[in-house]
Order: sequence, then structure tokens, then C-alpha cells
Amino acid sequence: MAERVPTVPITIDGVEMEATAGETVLQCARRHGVDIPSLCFLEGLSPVGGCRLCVVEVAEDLRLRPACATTVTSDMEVTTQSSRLRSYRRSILELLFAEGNHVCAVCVSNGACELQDVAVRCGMDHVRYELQAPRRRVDASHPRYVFDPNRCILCTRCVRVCDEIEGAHVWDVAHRGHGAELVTDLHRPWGESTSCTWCGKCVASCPTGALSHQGSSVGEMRHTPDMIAWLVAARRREWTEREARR
Amino acid sequence: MSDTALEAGASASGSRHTVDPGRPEHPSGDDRFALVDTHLRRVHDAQDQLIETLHVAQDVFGFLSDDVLLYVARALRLPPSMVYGVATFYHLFTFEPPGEHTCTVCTGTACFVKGADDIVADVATAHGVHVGDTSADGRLTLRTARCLGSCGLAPVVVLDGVVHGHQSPSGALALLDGELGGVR
Amino acid sequence: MAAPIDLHEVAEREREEQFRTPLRVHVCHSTSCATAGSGAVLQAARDLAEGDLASSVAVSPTGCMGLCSAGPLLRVVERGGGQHDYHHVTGAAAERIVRHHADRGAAVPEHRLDTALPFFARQHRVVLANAGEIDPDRIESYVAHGGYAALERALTSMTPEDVLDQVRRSRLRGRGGAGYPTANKWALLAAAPGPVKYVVANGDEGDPGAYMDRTIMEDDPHRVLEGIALAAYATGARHAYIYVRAEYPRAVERLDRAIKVARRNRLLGRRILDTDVDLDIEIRIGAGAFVCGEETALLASIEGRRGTPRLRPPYPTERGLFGAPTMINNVETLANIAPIVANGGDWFASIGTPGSTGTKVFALAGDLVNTGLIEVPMGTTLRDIVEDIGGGMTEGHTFKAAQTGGPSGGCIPARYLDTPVDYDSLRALGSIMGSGGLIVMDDRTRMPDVARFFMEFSKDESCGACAPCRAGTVQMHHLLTTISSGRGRRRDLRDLEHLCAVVRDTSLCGLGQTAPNPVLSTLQYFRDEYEALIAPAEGGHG
Amino acid sequence: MTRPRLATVWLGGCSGCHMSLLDTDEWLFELAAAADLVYSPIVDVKEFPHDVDVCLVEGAVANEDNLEFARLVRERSAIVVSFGDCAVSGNVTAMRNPLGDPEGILRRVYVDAPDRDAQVPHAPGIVPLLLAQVRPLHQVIDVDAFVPGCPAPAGRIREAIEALLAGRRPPTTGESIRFG
Repeated sequence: MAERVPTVPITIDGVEMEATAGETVLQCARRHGVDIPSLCFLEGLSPVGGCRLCVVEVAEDLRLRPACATTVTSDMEVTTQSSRLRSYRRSILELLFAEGNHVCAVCVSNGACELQDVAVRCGMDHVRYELQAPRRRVDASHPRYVFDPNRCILCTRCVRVCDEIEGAHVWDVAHRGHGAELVTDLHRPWGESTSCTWCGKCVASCPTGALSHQGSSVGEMRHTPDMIAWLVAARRREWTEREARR
Repeated sequence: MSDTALEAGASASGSRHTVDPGRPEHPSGDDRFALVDTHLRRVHDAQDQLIETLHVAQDVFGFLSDDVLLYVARALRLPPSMVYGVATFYHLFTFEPPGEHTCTVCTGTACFVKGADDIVADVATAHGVHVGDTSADGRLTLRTARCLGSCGLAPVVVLDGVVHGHQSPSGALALLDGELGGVR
Repeated sequence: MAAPIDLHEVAEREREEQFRTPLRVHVCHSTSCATAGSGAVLQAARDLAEGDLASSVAVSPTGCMGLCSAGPLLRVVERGGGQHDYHHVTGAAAERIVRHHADRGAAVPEHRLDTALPFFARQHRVVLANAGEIDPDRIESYVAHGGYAALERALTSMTPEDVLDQVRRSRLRGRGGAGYPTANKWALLAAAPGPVKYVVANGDEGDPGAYMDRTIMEDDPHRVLEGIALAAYATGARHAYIYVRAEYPRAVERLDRAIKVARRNRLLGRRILDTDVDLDIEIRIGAGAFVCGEETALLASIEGRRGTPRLRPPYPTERGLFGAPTMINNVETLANIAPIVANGGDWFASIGTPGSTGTKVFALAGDLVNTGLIEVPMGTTLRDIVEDIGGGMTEGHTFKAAQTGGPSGGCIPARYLDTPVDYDSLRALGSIMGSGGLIVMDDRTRMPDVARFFMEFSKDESCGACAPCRAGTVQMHHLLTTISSGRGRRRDLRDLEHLCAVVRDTSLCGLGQTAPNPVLSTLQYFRDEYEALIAPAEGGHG
Repeated sequence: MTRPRLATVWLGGCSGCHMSLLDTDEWLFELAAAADLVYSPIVDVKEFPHDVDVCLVEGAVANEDNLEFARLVRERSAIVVSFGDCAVSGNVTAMRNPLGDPEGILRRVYVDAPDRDAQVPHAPGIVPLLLAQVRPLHQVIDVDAFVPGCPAPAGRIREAIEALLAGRRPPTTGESIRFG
């Protein structure tokens, strides 16, 4: 028999539902099959609310709230779809596409890319903004993995997974604003890193083609971000303890 | 008169502290690391002192080389990428040795309204140097600053730590000519 | 442990010292005047005071006298109370002026500054009461002007709740820009559980064109310390930080010295003034990042990390510095605390307007006759500030707009010159109070250029953690550059307005949320200038 | 009743989207019955005609000819459609943008790389000059609809043309707008 978890009533897009106390709006919505787009959020990692795609309207709150980091409260009324939210999400996606070189046609992740999928879901049929066409050096120095910063959207999943789960903190964000970029160690080639354990969790977590396996060709890369949540559960010994309680 | 942070690049030749026998000598044999050590000891190698330590290191060495960053990372037991991320986040840290002379043009609002952009453009053109860079001959580093708080004197130019108020493009160029001995 | 300072005795001694000579010469030695050459002025005056005029003249360097555009400034104070101010003083002029006063007991007409001018007469100094009066490096000077009396009174005869109550009655609002009621913040920290909590003074004045906080920290450092000590007492914090921009080394130096002196005199440290109250204050230096003015970014920076804001909630008063409850107050806010506790919250609330009490310090800059640092009661109209205090526009030009709030604020056109300057009126006009930068622009200014200037600032200062601010400011800057250059199309204007909404409503922190303000307010009031720049449609493409 | 006048244009792209159009196979007969194809790389017409109802434009705007032609298309067409990823987003054609100055690229390709006969082609009036940056079509002229894809799949093309000929917009949601 499962333990009883306290619940609170909330309304999402006019539908009343039971939320588990302490969970986020995003978690509750997804459990109930409500689609809120997101990119930086990854189950198992701490939320940073950086991509801003999951912003929702909460009744009696003037500000939009990131669903990934907003805890449910009793009788909360959440709107996840409105013409304003849709237009904002689309614009944010266009901004992301414009700031990198996201050429899907020649990308390792083409067809299996979270960024591409979200763009489809948000109705992005073209990008209105000026393409920044950055020229960032691809780092293929690692024997197993490749980093293409031109396809990076700075979601920081790799930074967090490396710090929070693997504990190596190989990755971090350097510089700031439009100059921000991911670096390994002191911005030396990844292959020379003395802190990297080759665990590959950063690659597994990546929502785009920025991190991939060596040798992947167009459309061949398959990321496995869901493994992170499993790993976290395992580290908390959730399974073994459940076994023990039986 | 030099009350701004712009002169912080200052004297590595300042008062030398004795090398702490408790710490291994830096492999390079550069005893300037002892000055960094003095600071580290005073703050008990506390990790939240990273920014202060970088300030000290930059004062001592003039800029932050990879070697110095790695030294600080090891001393504070922080991952190198974190130290690099912090150092590059803040404007005041620099990673290249500065030129012989440093010219900083304030581009705060008051200076902007009074034409600071023209000064920057003219100095950049005349000396063939981009903002944030050092000229090819290593003689001049051109920087901009976000308000030095001397708005009553706008527009303001700081040359080698000395503040000059009420500047114009031609005035700033003359100032540089005086200091650098003309454009070659 | 040394005995604590006897404030009464120190004040008495200092006042006696002030009457030792018939003349006292104050030389403004704040950053602006120092840059203009006050060092030579101070030296010339000191030479006299240490030479043949030793018995008649005493010299003291002081903080900002306000009229920075006319510096270096010098003030001669007579024993009888008479004051004579001089502008654009040089070393030679200083010698002439001081000698003339000493020999003839009369003022010199050259360099004379008329203090009946509206620039001085219209001001009301609370925060800057000591600037231009005291020597910032001498605690005695501060004590003689009533310094630390409020702290002594609070510690000996008031409960923490009493202190909080005075702040509540004062209705003081945060001077950092947003105007959140200070007492509410204090109450949250006071109520926060646990033995470890922090008070943080925000001296990361990043708004380009603003130097109020710098002046306060440099010219009256003990006032800031006293404010912090009172805040800590009221909220139960035993440790405080002052976060200062690295661009202000002189403020760091002065504060550092003030902390040491205060500690030696048992005004800080263990068992302050022999009570059972402890407080230590530590200075932390920034390294050049505007975003660190944002509370959570500032805390990250104090912890030695990248200054990126984080999600709120939890708010700093719940979970702040090193995970402990933390309250962040702006330096100017804290500089108001000692006067509030000394004179009572009701006294403070009687200044200004009901919604915005007290005074506000502004850094007045731009195309005005008089520029410098001013302090006026809240509710003073923009017109009074521009025309009276600022002395109007420079010869041959007319007022076009006043910019408040820097990169987070807006431009106010001539038709709103009669607006009282307070939090709510400025917000209603699409601007904000901000930290106190006030730039006045004349008819030569092109408003789309001003918007572009601020957007360039926001673009470069964006921390990059959230997508709309990081990438949106780049695109807005691009669109403004295109439009300013006359190549813009109607569609660009539409995209610009839409992006303003996206970035304002979806950005993670205040920097991004307010970055579109300069564009929105110039579009609101000066739309015709944008329209005029839109290129005529080409090839059916508009 | 007059039949709609349809045109297709090939700018800076690989013509893959036109190949994909041909992949609509037998539907091409239906198209031929429903509309007049008045201009296309697969039609022997030299000049872009007036009064075009719908024009599909493949390819990005990469050189001066592309730019001039795009403007002409806009002038003479009621509805202009960005056809395929290169027109919609610049795509592969725009991958030269990060490399900057086209002169440097030409030199690399025609001077540094070849083993013999190294020279940058220069024939004014014949070889069009490259633009400083490759641009998606909508940043150069107004575009009424977007049909992405690299290439745009045949089914998606058919769906779009059917909609346009019936006076509707091509789909702006769902899988029909997937890039790549």
C-alpha cells in the first residue's frame, strides 16, 4: 500500500485536479497530461527557471511564473495556454534560434531534438529576428564526446548534472549575457580535462545537438535525459528501501 | 589625482611579504604568489573569498593568467571551471597583460549625453585599437567604464589613473599624444 | 576590552576644537572636486593654517558640497556662524581667499558662490546633512554632529521593536529604486527564525550617471555604519556586509577605516557600548557587474559566485546569504535610519508626500547649467529641480526630457514637468524613481539614440542566465540601431514593441523586466521621432 | 473562370525542394489541371511574369541577383511563400555567415584550396556578387506563408499548395512546420 501523500486542489486551464503537496505546477500539469513546454527543466536536477518557456499565468498574480519552480498552493488557478503566453513562448524560441546556429538539416539531433520539438509545438514556422551567426569553436577533443557551442542554448542541464549528480563540476558558464558560453575547466579543450570522469551524463541530458557522441552523423544522436531522474531515485535508494519495507 | 579603480593594476613591486614557509613554493619560483598566499591565510582559505582573492591576484600580477587562476582554484579547493566562470563574469578582471598606457573613457549616461561615444571612436581610430584591447605595438589599452561617478565633469577620460574632465575628442587625442609621444 | 567611546565627551571636545580658531576652512574633497584639483586647494589652505595663520585658521577636508560642476568648492565658516562658499577654486585662489578673510574679516567677490541661489536654497538635506560639514575620516567630526547618538539611545533605552516601530512610522521606502516599504523588510527579518541572520548594505550603485551612494559612503561612512547597526539591532542580526562596487576604491577605504575606528570605540564588535548586543560588519567588493545590484545576484557575489540572480521565492528574508535569512537595504535607505531614530519616525514622515516620505538624493546631470548632487523633499516637482535647482538648460537650448531610473527607467517629456517626484507619480509616467540618477536632456538629443544607449547597457550587463533578457536585449539593440540609422522598416518597429513586452513579462529578474522601459517610455512620448526614422517602403516591403 | 497562376523560384539553395515538389508524383497531374505554372526552373520561361497569384521561393538570399529577383517576385506576386528551410531560415546556405566577409571565403575556396588554376571568379554582370550575409527571404521582402523543411517533404508541399490554391493559409501548426 502506497503511503498517503497530502494533496491540494488546484485548477489548471479550467480543469480541477489534485496536486501533490510540495510538487511544482509543471510536475502536476505533466502528471495530468497538460503540456507546458520547457527546455532547461530536467526532472532530477534543481530548477533554474532560465529558459522561461514554462511561464504560466497564476490568478491574482501580476507576474508570470515559471511552472518548473512554482510550488502548488491550495486553490491555485493556473493558465498554461493563452494567446499572450503562446506569443511569448514563440518569441523566446525565435530568440534562441536566432542566437545560435541551429541548422536542423545538418544536426546530429535532427528529428530527436527537444528544441526542434518545442518549436513545432509552439508554432514557430519562421524566425523574425536577426540571425546572430556566432562563430564558436567546436570542441571535438574528447575521445568520446563532442561539444558544439553553436547549438547550445545555455539551459545549463550539463552544468547541473555534472555538479549535482556526478559531483565533478567539469562544466560551468563563463562570461555573461550574449557572450555567455559553456566551458570545461579553465576553458581548455575538453579532451585535456583533468576533472572529467567520462560519465556522459552531460551528453545524456542535452536537449539539443550541442553535446553528442563522437561519430554521430546527421539525425543519429539519441539523448537519454530521462535517465537522470532514475539515477537520482536510485541514489536516494528509493527502490531498495521500498523493498525493505515490504 | 587617482581615486579610481582604474589604477588597480598597480604595483607588484609594493611591499614584499616574506614567503610563508608553511606553503610550498610555487613551482614557477615566482615569489609574487606569496602575496596571494598572505591574503589566503588571512581569510582562512574561505571559498566565499574567491572574488577578493582574484582582486588580490590581479593587483599582484596585473592580469589573471591560467596559471594564477589554477593556483587560486587549488588553494580554495574550487573546480577550475567555477573559478574561470566567476573571473570572466566580472568586467574588472582581465586575462591579458595591459598595454604600457591605459586610457579609459567613461560611457555613463552623463558622459554619453556629452559625446563620450565620439571620444571612444576617435581614440580607437587614431590608435588602431578596439575597445577592451591593446594596440598592436602594446603601447595603449583602450577601455570604457560604466560611470565613474564624476558626472559633473562629463565627459571624463582617465589616462593611466589620472582623471581628466570636460574632454573632447581632440582634447583626448592631444592628451594621449602628450603621454605616448604622438601617433606613429 | 577597551572602554566604549563616551559620545558626549567626544562631541564636547570636538565642538570646543571648532571654536579654537575664528575661521574654519572646509575644502570639498569628494571625488568630483578631487578630480577637479581640490588637492592643491587643500594643500594651499593647510600651508596657511600651519604657517602664519595658525592661530586664526583651521582646515578640514569635507565631503560633497553638491555643486560638482563648479568644483573645486571651498567654504569659509566664521566663528559667529557666517558661511561663505567659493567655486572653481585653485591653490592660488584659496590662499588669496583665506588670507583676505583672516586679514579683513570679509568675503572676496571673485569665485564667490551665492548660497541664496535656488540650487542651495531649494534643497533639504537629511541624508547629506553632514556632507560638506564633517571630515569623513574623523569619527569625532561625525559624533560632534550628533553621530551615534541614535545608536546609543536605541541600545540603552529602546527595544528592537521600538526601533522597528519608528521606521514603520517613518514610512521610509527603499531608496534602491523599487520603493518597497523598509519596515516590512525589517519585520520579515526580525520574524525569521534561527540564530544566524544577516543585514546587507547594497552599495553596488551601478546605474550609469548616479553617484549618490558613492558620496554617502565616501563622505559620511559612519552614518552608513550606524544605520546598519540600528537595522541589525532591530532585526536581531549579528553580522552584516557592505557590498561596494570595485569602481569605488575610495568608498571602500573610508568604510574600512570607519569600521576599524568604530570597532576600537566599541560601536561595533562584541558588546557594543557595553550592552549585550554584538555586531560585526564586513566589506565585500564587487568586480564590475551592474546585475549585482539585484538582491539575489548581490548575495551570490558576496558568496564568491557568478552574480546571476536566482528564482524567488524563496525570498532572501527566508533564505539568503549562506542559506540564512538576509535583508538587503540600499546605502541611502540605511543613511536615513539614524536621523529617523534620533528625531522620530513622525518627523521623517512629515517631510515629502504621504506616499513617499522623506527626501531623495539625486545625481543631477546632463545639459543643465548646474549639475551635481542634490537632496530634495519627495514630491518636489521636476520643474523645480530642472529650472530652479538646475538653473535651467544651457544657453540657447530648451528642455526635452528628463531621464530617471537609468537603464530601468524612462524619459519624461516637458508636458509632465509639473509632476511631483515620488515613487508613484514616476511609475504612472512609465519611469521609476530608480536609485537617483536624473539626466536632463535638451532639444539636441535624439530619443531613439537614448533608448539605444540604455539598451546597449542592458545588453552588456545582462547576466545571460535567462533567455529573453540575454537574447532579447541583443535583438532590441539591433532593432534600435537599425531604426536609429534610418534603415528601419515599419515591421522593425512592430517587432521592437513586441519584444519589449516579451522581455518585460518573461525575464527572470528585475534587470530584464525593466530593460525595455527606456524604449517603451520614449515610444510613448516621442513616437514621432521613431516614425520619422522609418524608411519609406521599398519594393512593396514595409 | 481563369485558373490561378502559380510560379516557383530557385534562389540560393540546392534545388532539393524542387526535387521534393516533383516527388508529389501523380498529384502533379492534378496540379497541372488546377493551376497554370507560369514560371519555374522546370518550365522554359525566361522572364518572371506579371500577375502571379502564388509564388513558391526556394533558397536563401545569398547574392545580388537573388536580392534583385526576390524584389521582382514580390512586386509581381500576390502571395509569396518561403519554400523550404533555406528560404525560411537561411539554413545550409547561411552557414557561411559565421565565417564573415565573403571575400575571405572565396579566397579560401578558389585560391587556397585548389591545386591548380587558383583564382577568384570575377565576371561583372555574369557572376553575381555575394552579399555580406546570407539572409532568409522574409528579411528581404514581405513573405505571406512559410513551408519549412530540408527539403520540404512532398506531402507538406502538396498540402500547402492545395491550401493556397483554395485561398487558405498553409498550416502554421503541427508537424507541417518542423525544420530539418
